[in-house]
Amino acid sequence: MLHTPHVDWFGLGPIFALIGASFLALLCAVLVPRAARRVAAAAISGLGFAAGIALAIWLYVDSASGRTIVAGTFYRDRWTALGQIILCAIGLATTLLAVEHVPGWGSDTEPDRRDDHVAEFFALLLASTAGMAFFVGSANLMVLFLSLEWFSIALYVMCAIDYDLEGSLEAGLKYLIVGSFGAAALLFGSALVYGATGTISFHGIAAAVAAHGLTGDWFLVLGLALIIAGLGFKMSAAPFHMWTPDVYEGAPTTVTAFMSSATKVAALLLALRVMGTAFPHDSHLWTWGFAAIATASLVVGNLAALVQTNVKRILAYSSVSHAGFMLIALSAGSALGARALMYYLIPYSAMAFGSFAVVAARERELGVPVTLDNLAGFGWERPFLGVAMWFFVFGFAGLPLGGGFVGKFYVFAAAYRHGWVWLVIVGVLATLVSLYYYLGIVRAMYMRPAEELRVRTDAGVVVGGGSPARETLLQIAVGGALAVSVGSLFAVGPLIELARHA
Amino acid sequence: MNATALTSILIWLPVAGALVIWMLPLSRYATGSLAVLVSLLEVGFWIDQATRFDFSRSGLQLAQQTGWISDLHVSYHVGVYGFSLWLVGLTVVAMAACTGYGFWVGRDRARAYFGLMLLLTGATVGVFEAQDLLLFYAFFEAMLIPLYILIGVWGGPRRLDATIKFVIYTMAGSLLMLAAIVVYGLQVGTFDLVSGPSSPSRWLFLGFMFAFVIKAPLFPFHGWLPDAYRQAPPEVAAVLSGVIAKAGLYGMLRIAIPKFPDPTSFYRTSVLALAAAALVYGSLLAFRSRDFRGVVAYSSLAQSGLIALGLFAGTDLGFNGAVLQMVAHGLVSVSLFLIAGTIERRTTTGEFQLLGGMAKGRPALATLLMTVGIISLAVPGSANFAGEFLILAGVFQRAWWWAAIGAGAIVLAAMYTLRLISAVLHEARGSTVDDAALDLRPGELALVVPLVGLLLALSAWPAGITRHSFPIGKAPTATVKGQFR
Amino acid sequence: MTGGAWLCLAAPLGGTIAILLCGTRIPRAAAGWISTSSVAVAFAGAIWAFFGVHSQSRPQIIGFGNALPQRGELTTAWTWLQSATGHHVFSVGLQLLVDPLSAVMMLIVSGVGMLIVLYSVGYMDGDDEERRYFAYISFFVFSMLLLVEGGNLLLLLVGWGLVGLSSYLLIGFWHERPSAVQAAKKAFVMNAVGDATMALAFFILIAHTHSLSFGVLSVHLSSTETSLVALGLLGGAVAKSAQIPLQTWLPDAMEGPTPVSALIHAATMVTAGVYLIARTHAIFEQARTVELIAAGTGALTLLVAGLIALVQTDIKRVIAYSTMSQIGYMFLGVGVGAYSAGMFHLLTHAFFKALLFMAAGLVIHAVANEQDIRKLRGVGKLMPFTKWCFLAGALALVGIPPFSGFFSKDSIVASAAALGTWYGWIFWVCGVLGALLTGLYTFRLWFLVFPGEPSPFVREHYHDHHGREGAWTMLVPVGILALLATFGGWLQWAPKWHPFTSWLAPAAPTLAAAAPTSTQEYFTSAATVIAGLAGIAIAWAVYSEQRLAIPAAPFLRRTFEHKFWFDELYDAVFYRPAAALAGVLFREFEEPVVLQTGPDLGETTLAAGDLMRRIQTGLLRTYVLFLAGGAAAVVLAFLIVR
Amino acid sequence: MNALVVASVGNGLVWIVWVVAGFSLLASGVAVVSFSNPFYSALALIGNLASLAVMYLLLSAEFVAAAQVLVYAGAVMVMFLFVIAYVGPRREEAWSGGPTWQSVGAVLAAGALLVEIVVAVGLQASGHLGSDGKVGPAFGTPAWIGRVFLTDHLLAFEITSVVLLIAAVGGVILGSHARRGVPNPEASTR
Amino acid sequence: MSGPGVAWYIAIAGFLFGIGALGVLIRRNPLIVLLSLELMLNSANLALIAFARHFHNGAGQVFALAVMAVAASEVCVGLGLVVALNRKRLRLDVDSLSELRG
Repeated sequence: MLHTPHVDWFGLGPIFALIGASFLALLCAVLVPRAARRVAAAAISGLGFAAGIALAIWLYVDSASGRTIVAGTFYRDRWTALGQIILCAIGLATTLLAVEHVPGWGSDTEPDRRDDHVAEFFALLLASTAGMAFFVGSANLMVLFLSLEWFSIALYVMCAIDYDLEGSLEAGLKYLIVGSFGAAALLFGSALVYGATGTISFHGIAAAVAAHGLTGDWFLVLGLALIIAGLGFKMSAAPFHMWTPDVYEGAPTTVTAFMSSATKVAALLLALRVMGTAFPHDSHLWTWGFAAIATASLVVGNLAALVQTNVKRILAYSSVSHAGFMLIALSAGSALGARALMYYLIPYSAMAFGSFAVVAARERELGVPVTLDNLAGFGWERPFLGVAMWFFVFGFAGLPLGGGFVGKFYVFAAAYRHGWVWLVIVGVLATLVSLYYYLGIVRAMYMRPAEELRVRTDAGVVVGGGSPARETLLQIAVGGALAVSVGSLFAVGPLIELARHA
Repeated sequence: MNATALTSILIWLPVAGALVIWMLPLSRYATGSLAVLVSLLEVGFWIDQATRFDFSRSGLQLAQQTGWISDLHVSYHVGVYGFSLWLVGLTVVAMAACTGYGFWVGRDRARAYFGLMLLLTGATVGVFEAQDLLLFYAFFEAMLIPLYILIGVWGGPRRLDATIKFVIYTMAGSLLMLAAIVVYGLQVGTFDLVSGPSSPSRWLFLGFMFAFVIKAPLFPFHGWLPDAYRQAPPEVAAVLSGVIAKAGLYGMLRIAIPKFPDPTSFYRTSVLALAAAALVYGSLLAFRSRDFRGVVAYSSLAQSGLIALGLFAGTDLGFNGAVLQMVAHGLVSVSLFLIAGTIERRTTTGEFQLLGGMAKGRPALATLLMTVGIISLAVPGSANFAGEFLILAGVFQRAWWWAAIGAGAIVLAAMYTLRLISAVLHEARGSTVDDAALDLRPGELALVVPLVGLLLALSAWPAGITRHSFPIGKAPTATVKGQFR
Repeated sequence: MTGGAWLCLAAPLGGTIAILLCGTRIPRAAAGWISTSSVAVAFAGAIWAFFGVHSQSRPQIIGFGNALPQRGELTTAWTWLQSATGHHVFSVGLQLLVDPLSAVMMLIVSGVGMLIVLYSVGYMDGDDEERRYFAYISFFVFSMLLLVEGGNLLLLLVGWGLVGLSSYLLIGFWHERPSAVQAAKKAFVMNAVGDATMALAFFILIAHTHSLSFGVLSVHLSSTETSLVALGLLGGAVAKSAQIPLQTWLPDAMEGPTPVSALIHAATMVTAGVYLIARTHAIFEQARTVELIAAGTGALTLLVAGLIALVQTDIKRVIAYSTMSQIGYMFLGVGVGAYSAGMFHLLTHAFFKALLFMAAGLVIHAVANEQDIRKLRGVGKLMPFTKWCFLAGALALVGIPPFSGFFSKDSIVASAAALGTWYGWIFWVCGVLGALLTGLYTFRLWFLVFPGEPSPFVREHYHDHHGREGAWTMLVPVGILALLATFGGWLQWAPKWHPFTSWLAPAAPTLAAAAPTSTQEYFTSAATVIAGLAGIAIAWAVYSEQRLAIPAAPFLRRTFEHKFWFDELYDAVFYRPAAALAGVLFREFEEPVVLQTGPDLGETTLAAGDLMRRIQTGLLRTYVLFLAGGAAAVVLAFLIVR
Repeated sequence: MNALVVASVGNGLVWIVWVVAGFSLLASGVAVVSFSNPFYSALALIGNLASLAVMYLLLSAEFVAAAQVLVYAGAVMVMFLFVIAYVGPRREEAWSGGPTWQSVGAVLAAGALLVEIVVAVGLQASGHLGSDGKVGPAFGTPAWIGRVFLTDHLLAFEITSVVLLIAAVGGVILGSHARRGVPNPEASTR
Repeated sequence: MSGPGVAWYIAIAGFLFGIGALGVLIRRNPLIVLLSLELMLNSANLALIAFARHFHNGAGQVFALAVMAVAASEVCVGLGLVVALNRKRLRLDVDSLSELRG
C-alpha cells in the first residue's frame, strides 16, 4: 500500500552513467593491479563521461517538452540536458588533462606511490560531475541543497587531494569551511522559504506566492536573500568570491580547471532556473540584487587581477569578473538574458578550462607555480599551447577571436533590453580594465626578451620548457577547448537555437 | 568566378593563408614567399573586383549576406561602395608592400610574423567591406590583435609600453562604440548598416565618434600615436598610419555621418574645431620633433585632421577630397615609413642629429625620399595637393576661416617636410652615415618604386578617384544623406 | 598650333625623364645635351604655336566659359580633377591655352631657356652631379611652360607650384652647403605662402562660380569678393616675383649655380607674377584698387631694391637686386594697366638680365668662383669679350638708347604719367628715381669690376679655358643675348610703332587710362634717360675716378646692408614665435597632458587593484566575514526594498 | 505515546520545558563558541544537541529527535572526540586576533544576520504565523517519516546515501595513513 | 496545540545561527570552527522542523534528516583535513593557513 513514485530511469540516465562509472573507478582502486590502475580508471572515467554526453544528447532530443520526474523532484527537460552535456564535456576534457599527471600523485621523489589515489581521483571527478548534473536538474530546495553538498564535498576532497602540498590542504580547508558556511546560509534560506510558502518545490513556491500574495513576505524575502548569497558563493561572485583565488591557486591545476568551468556552469544554470521558476514574483528584488552583485564582481575581479603575478590567480580573478558578466545576463531576468547566459557559458567554460589546462602544462614542465615571469617565452617553445592561450585570453577580453565576443555582446544586449544602460557601461569599462592583465599574459608569453626565459625551479635552473614531455592528451583537451571557443563565434546561430529551445 | 564571392575572398583568403602558414612547418623563405604571394593575389583579386564594379550605379555592390545571430538580426553582410573600394585597394597594396618589406628584411620567427601580417590584411579589408555594425566592430577589433603582437614582438626597445598604450587607448574608444552599437541596434531593430535607419541620438553619435577620433586620431586623442609609431617595426608603423588610421576616418564617413545626420550637424563645429586643432597642432609638433618617425607620426596626425575637416565640411568637394586624400596620404605615409625603415637599417637611427648628407652617392634613396616628401607636402600638381585643394575648397563653403587655417597649415607642412628632407639627405654627413650605408638595394626599390609610381599616376589623374568614389552624376552629399542606398 | 603647345610642354619633361632613367649609364655631358636638345625642341614647338596663333586671322570664341571672342585655342588632354558640387560639376581639365600672351611667354621661356641650358653645359662641366642638374633644369623649363600654357587657374597654380619646387631643387643644388639648403627652403616656404593666398582666392571663385576657367575672372562678384580674389592672386604674384613684402628669398637664392640665377631668378620664373597679373587682368580691373596696390608695390620695390643694390658686394646679389627693381617696374606697368608695356619689359629684361648673369658667370667661372666685386677689379682687361657683352647688358638695364631697356622701361613710366592722377605722378617720380639708382648701382658694379688694371687677386686666380674666356657653349649664348639685349628693344617704340602691344591686345588690352600720349612718351624718355646718365656719371665719379667721396651716412648704409631689416623682422615675427609655440606646446601640453593622461589613469587603476589585494588577507575568517557580510547586506537590502 | 504526555502535562509545563530547553540551547551554543579547549566545546555541542532534541520533541518530531540523538550525539560527536583526542588538546585564546576591522566586522556581520532574522521573525509573527492547530497522531512517527521518504522524497533519500558514500571515500583519502611520506613520530610511539 | 508558537522557535533558530556564524568568524581552531558550522546547520534544522510542525507536512522533517546526514559528511571530510594538517605537523590554527593570499 506504499505507492513508490515511478522512477524515469532514462530521465536520470546521464547521472546514473556517471555514478556507475564512479563506482567502477572506485572498484579499480581495490581490484585492478597498481600498474594498470591509472589507465583503467582513466578509461572508465572517459567512457563514463562519453556515455553521459551521449545519453544527455539523447535526452535533449527526446524531451522536447520539459516535465518533472520522480515525484516532481527533478526536471527532465532540454535545459537540464544541455547543462549535462556541457558538464560531461568538461569532465571528459578534465579526464584527458588528468591522465598524464593525476592529482594526488604526491611528489615524484617517491616513485613507489606514484599511483596513490589515482582511481579515487577519477571516482571523485565522476561523482562531482554527477552531483552537478543533479544540481542543474533539481526541482526542489531539498534536492538542490543535497546535490550541492554532493558535488561540493567531492570538490573539497579533490582540492585537498595533493595533501603533501601544504597549499592543497589549505585550499581544501578554506573551501570546505567557507563552502559549508555558504551552504548553511543557503540551507537556512531554504528553511525560511519553506516556512513562508509551506513547500520546497520550485513550482510550489511560485504557486504559493501567487496564491497567497506572499511577494513581500518577510520570510520569503529573507530566504531569497540567503539563497542568493549561497549561490553567489558557488558562482564565486563578489563579495562571496574571496575563497576563489586562494582555492584556485592552491588546488591542483587540473582540479582548478574543472572547478572554474563546471562549477560556474552548474551554479549559474541553477540560479537562473530557481529565480525563474520559484521566485518570478520577486524579480524586482533579485534582478537588482544580481545587478549589484554583478557590478561588485566586475569591479573587484578586474581590479584585483591587475596586480597579480601568479597566472592561476589572474585567471581566478578573471573568473570572478566573468561571473559578473554572466550575472548581468541573469539580472536581465528575460528570455534574452537566459539565452545570453546559456550562450555565454559555452565559450566561457571552454576558455576557462583551456586556459587553466595550458597553465597546467607549463606547471608540469617547470615544476613550480606559473607566474608571469616564468611564463616568458612559453609561446615560442610550445607554439600550439601558446596560440591556444592567446586565443583564450583574447576571447576572455571579448576580442573577436572567440565566442566570448558574441557572449559579451549578448549580455550587453540583454542588459539594454532590460533598460540598464548603466550596466552596459559598467561592463564596457570592466572589459577595458581587464584588457591590461589579459594582454599582460600574452606579453609574458611572447614579448619578453630571451634572457628572461631562465627560471629557477626546485630542480635547479632550467631553461623554460627545455624539452617538455609531449602530453598528447592534454593538447587534445586544449584543442577541444580551442575548437569550442572559436567555433562558438561562427556557430552562434545553432547554439542560440539550442538555448532557445531549452 | 562569381563576382560577389570576390568580396568575401578578399577578406578570408589572407586568413586562410595565415592558417596555412601556421599549420605547415615551412622554412622562413618559403613562408615569406607564400605570404607575399598571397598578398599579391589579394591585389589581383582587388583589381578584378574594381573591374567588376559599376561606378555609375548607386547603392551597395558585390554584396553577400548570410545570417549570423538571427534573433538579434545580426548578419554576415559584406559589400563595397566606390569609396570603400578605393580603401580596400589602398589596404591590399599597402599590405603587399609591407609584407614584402618584412620578407626583405628577413623578420625572425617568420611563420608567426607572416601569419599575423596576413591576418591583419584580412581584418582590415573586412573593416572596409563590412555592412553590419557588429561585423564591422568585430573586424575593427580584430585588427588590434595582430597589431598588438606585431608591435610587441618585433618592435623597438620601448615596445611594451607602446603596445599597452596603443591597445588600451583604442579599445577604450571601440568599447564605447560597442555599447553604442548595442543600443543603436536594439533601438532600430537591426544591426544592418544598409537597411538601418538614421538615429537622432547624440549620445550614440558620440559613442561612435569616440572610437573613430581615437583611431584616426584627432587632437587631443592621439596619446598613443607617437610611441606606437616610433616603437613599431617600420612596416607595421606604415600600416598603422597608412591604413589603420584610415579605418577611423572611414567609420566617420560610413557610419557616424550618414547614420546620425542631426547630431552631425549639431556637433559639426566642434568636430571641425578638433580637426583643425589636430591639423595645426600636428604640424607644429612635426616641425619640432627630432626624428624621422616623429615627423611622419605628427604629420599623419595633421593629415587625419585635414581629412576630418573634409568629411565634416559636409560639402561635395569635401567628401570627394577626403576620399582622395585618404588614399593619397595612405600611400605617402606607407612609402615614408618604409624609407625610414631602410634608413634605420643602414644607420641604426632616425635621429636628425645623427643623420644627414645621405643624398651624396645615394641617388635612388635621395630621389625617392625627395619625391615622396614633395608629394606629401602637397606641392601643386600632386595627388595630395588635389586632395587638400578639394577638402579646403569644400570646407571653405562651410566657413572661410577653416580654409584659412588649412592654408596656413599647408605652409607649415612645407616647413617640416623640407626640414625632414634636408636633415636626412643634405648638408654635412651625419655621424652614423658611413660608406657601409649603401644606396637602396633592388629589393627595396621593388617595394618603394611601385608605391611612388602609384602616387605619380594618381597625381596625373586624381579625377580617377574623385569621379569614382561616389555614384557618378550624383552629389556625394545626396548619397551620404541617402545613407548610400 | 595646339600640337606645338603640347610638343613644347612635353619635350622638357621627356628630357627630365630620359636623364633620370638613363642615370649613370650615360656620360655626364650627354645629360647636358639631352636637356639642351629637349629645350630646343620645346622652342621649336613654341614657334609652331606662335605662328599658329599668328595665322589665326579672326578671333573666335574659345572654351573660357565666358563668351568673349579671343584669339587662340584651348586644348584639353583629360579631366584632371572633377567633383560634383551642388547641382554643378567642378571640373578641371589638363588643358592648355595658346593665345598671344602665352605664345609670347612660351617663346621667351623656351628660347632664353635654350640659350641658358646650352650655357650650363659649359658652366656645369665637371660638377660631379651634372646629370641631376640637367634633370632639374629641364624639369624647371617644363614647369614654367606649364605655368604659361596652363589653360585654367588651377593648372596655372600647378605650374606655379612646380616652378617653385624646381627653383627649390636648383637653389639647393649644392646640398652640402648649409647656406644653399637654407636659401632653398626659404624660397620654397615663401612661395608656399603665395600659393596659399592664391588657393584661398580660388576657393572664393569656386564657392561662387563652381569653376576655375579663366572665364570666371570676368564674371561679376560682389566688390569685396572681387578685391579678396585679386588680393589673393596678388599675394601669389608678389611672392613669386620677390616684391615687397615677400622679397627676401631672392638674394639668398643666388646660392644656386649662376645659370640657374640667370634662367629662374632673372629671365623667367620671377617674372611670372607679371604674367599672372596680365593673364588675370579681368579680375584686377574689377578691383582697380588692388591693381593700383600692385603698382604701388612695384614702385616701392624698385626703389628699395635699387637702394639695397648700392651697397652689395657680391656680384650676383647686385644683379639680383637689380632684378627685383626691374620687376618692380613691370609691376608698376601692369599695375597701372599697361599690360603690354609690362610684358614688353619682361621680354627685354629676360634678354639683358640673363646676359648680365651669364657674363657675371663667365667672370666667376674664370676666377675660381670668387664673387666679391672688391677683389675682381680689372678683370675686364683679361676678358674683353665678357667686358663688352656686360657693358651692353648694363646699358640696356639702365635704359640708354638704343639699348633695349630704353624702349620698354620708358613706356612703363610714361603710362604711369598717363594716369594723370596724384598717385600716377608719384609712380612716375619713383620710376625716374629708379632710373637714376639703376644707373648708379649698375655702373658701380661695372667700374669696380671691369675697367682698369687687374688686381693681384685676379692675376693670381684667373685661368682661361683653352685660351678663350670660357667654353664656346658659354660664349655663344652670351654673344647671342648681347645682340638681343642691344637690338631686341627695337621691336617696339611706343610713340611710333607698337606691334607687340597690338599683338597682345586680344589677350591683355592696355587700359585706355594707361595709354600715354606721344608727348608723355618723349617727356618721360628724356627724364629717365637723363636720370640714368646722371646715375652713370655719379658712379663714374665715385667708383672710377674717385672724384667724389661717398657721403658718410652710417645709418643709411647699415639700413641698406641689412636690406631694411626684413629678414630680422620675419624671423622675429613669424619663425621664432612658431618654433617657440611648438616647443611650448610640446613641453606644456603634449608631454604632461596628452602623453601622460593614459598612463596616469592606468596608475590610479593599479593602485585600486592593490587595495583589492590587501583586502585578500589570506585569512579564512576574512573570507567568511565577507560572505557573511555580503549575505547580511543582501538581506538588509531585500528587507528594506522587499 | 508522546502526544499523550504533552496532552497530560499541559501548556504551562510545555512553556517551562521550552524555556529551559531554549536557554540551555543558546547557553551551550555560546559555550561551544567560547571555550578555548575544543574538547569542552565538543561536550558543549553535545549538550546543545540534546536540548535541540527536546525542542524537536516539543515540535512533535520524535523520529528526528531520536535520529538527532543517535546520529549526532552518537556517531558524529564520537568522531569529533576521537579526532580531538588524536590531535591532542591544544589551547587557543578564545577570541582570535587578526586585523581589528576583522573582529569588529565579524561581530557586526554575525550580529547583523541575527538581528535581521529576529526582526523578520518579529514582523512575521504579527502576520500569519503564530496560529497553529492540532496535528494527527501519526505526525512525526518513524513509519510516517519512512513513507514520506520513500514516496515524495525518494530521490533526496538516494542522494543522501551517495553523499555519505562520497564523504566516506573522501575521509579515507584524506585520513588514510597508508605509506605516508612524512614520518610520524606519534604514530610510531603509539 | 498551545505552547510557544512557531515564531519563537524560529527566533531561537535565528539566535543559534548567529552564534554559529560568530563562532566561524572569530575562532581559529579548525575543530571549533567545524563545531560552529554544526551549530548553524542545526539552527536550520530547528527552523525546518518548526515549519514542518506549522504546516503539518513532512518535507521539513525529511529535509532535517537529510541535513543531518550531510552535516555528518561535512564533518567527516573536515576532520579528515584536520588529521591531514596535523600529520603535516602544522599548527591547528586557520590563521596559520595564509600561504595563499593577495
